[in-house]
Amino acid sequence: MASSLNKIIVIVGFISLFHSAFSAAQHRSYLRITSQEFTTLPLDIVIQAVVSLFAVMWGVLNVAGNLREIPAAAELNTIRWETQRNLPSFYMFNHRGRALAYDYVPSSSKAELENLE
Amino acid sequence: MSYNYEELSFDEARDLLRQWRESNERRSEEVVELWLTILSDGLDKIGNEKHVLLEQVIFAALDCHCYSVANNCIAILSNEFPGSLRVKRYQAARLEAEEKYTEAVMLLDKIVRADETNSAVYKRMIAIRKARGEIKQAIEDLVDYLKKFISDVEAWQELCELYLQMQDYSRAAYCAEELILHQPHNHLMHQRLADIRYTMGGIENMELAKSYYCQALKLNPDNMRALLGLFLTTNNLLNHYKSSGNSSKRKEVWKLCQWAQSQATKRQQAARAAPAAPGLSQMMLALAITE
Amino acid sequence: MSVTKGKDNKPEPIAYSEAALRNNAVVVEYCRTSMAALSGSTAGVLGLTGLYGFAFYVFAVVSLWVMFMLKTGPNWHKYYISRQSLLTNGFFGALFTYVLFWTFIYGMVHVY
Amino acid sequence: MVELLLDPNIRLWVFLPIVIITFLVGIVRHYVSIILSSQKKIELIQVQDSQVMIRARLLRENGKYLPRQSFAMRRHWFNNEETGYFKVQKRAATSQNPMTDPGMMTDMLKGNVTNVLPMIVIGGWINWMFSGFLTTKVPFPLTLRFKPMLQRGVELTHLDASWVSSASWYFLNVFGLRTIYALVLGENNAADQSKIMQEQMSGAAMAMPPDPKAAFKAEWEALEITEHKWALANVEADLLTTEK
Repeated sequence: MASSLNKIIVIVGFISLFHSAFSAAQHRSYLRITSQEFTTLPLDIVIQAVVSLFAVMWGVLNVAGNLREIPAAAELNTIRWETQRNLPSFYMFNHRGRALAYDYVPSSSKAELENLE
Repeated sequence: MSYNYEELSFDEARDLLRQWRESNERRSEEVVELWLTILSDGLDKIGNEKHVLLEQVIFAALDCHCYSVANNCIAILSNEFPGSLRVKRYQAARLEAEEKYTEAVMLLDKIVRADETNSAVYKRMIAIRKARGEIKQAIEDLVDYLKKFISDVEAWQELCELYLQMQDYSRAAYCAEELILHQPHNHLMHQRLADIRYTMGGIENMELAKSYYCQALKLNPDNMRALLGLFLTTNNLLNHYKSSGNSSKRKEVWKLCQWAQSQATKRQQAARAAPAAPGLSQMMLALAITE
Repeated sequence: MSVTKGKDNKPEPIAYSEAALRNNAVVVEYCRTSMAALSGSTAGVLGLTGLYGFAFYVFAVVSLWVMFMLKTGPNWHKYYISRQSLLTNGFFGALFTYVLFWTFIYGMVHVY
Repeated sequence: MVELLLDPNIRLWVFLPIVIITFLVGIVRHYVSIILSSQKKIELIQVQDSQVMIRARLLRENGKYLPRQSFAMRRHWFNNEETGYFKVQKRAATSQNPMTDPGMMTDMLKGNVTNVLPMIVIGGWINWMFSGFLTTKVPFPLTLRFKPMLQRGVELTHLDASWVSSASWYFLNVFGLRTIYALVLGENNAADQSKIMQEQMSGAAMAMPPDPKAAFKAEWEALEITEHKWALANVEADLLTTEK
């Protein structure tokens, strides 16, 4: 929710910045046609440009991603032994949980053992 | 921490899977369920993450022995990357799950011949040894593997577990020390080494266990297991010093013992006194974090 | 998770998580480059010339820094090692981007 | 000084196209280099060496968390005169001449193809296509020294130094847009890169120093002078004082 709001801020700010750029260009060409000397831009364009700059900057700051806490303890202390000891590279698949699989067939050697008893 | 899996949105499910993947949670059944109910329809929407996610689902499905799901995922990947060694590894894992170990090993051997630096394949071979119950062989292979990949943290940890299974505590302690070298700020590593030293017994080991429990507590004061371990260790040491008559050391240990006891009581009271409302679940979580 | 040592300014060295540090550096770099490009464009739109333009750059850098501080609130030291380096790092690297965009938009708007 | 008046058509047909072309060429170059980059074949022995180096470094840095005996045992394994790893392992010093290694040659060639060639080709093309235009003016005064840099292709002695010619505008763009590429291309890649690193079991480990013999020697020396200082000596007292 918040991220889409920030994206909207960025997009609107960009459009507004472009608009102010076009207004400024128009103003310059108008001055040139009427052969007046350029001194400063009209105040509304200046305000629009600066405000949209700040809006986009704030939006980008939030879009860029969250900062993570840098003290190592902040991350390491949330690890539990359960996940620390769980090593995906060394998974074994023939654990007892396989008996719960819906198409479980007891392996033949086991069955023979049971028959012997 | 229960989720209602049917009500998750697509993005939420994807984020959840990523979170589990990054923190090494096993949760195979949930992964398969999420995949079947939510994610499998929108595979193209996932983008860059697609292949890693498929890998996760394959291993989860094999873990639950849902071969049809695993086969589908492997088929998708092998269509995309024909002849990829990684896909071959998944096929080997499939054979392994079906307990066709000789075929699996043959396939893995082929991969190793094509790329002898493929560490994951070596690890799978060791896992097969383990699955067959040949722990001694597994240890030998793992030691061989570690000669080549000497700073592989996962392998050291696995070796530590295997030695513990064989009750070869001094070697397990060596592996645990290696883990501390790699992650000196992880309180669980210190706690683990202390556990092993405590189990080994003897005065020197007890002293070491005491130090490492203290370090674990310093890194993470919420580590309940370390607190309990410290209490037991100090008790043990107290008994010894009482008989040997080393009064200065006895005093020190006595202080530490008292401290551990008071901390433990404090925590217990805090847990009990907490109101039944939201605080309690927080406390339970805090306890669960550190076992 | 690999971990680096902090500076020994205290008796107990603080350990920082390397991955988190890298993540933060990426975020900061992203914001800084965007800030340079955006403020350069704005300076071009406003038609600033000479020293006014460079003053505007300094202004933009400082306001980005203030925004970072606003975002993290009072416990900034959880996220950055030092506030000063956040302000000064990459000052000149981003300046080049700023000048390029400033020239570009200035040319587009004011020269013709 | 009289203000020069440029034709607005230059803006549309020269000034803007140069920016867009430079930007797009940069993007294309990025993807081409991804396609061309070959997975380097790594020798097992290289992996082993780099892993040993990492372990030795970690032992130096974090050895203080181990008891003295354990530390000495590990150092002995590395540095022992007769059987120590750094003493026993003999690695031939790899030849530093890249010309002898065909793999290196192709890598260098690819680097040239993706980096230098497009710059020359596109630069030459732009020089030919858009030659002799004044495109823009930098909004700050510059000294005459900058004239040859900014006004390549326009030889006017009385022109103010802050005007920029088309060829120079292209070069300004080539250098200035680099950070923008990082912004545009890096934003998606940053997350994946770290993931790949984690998966490829310490991906940084694969980077091996070019000359293992010298690296071993340096590491041996560093390890030899490392003093063991037991970091957990005062931990009990620390715990008692801080937690009271």
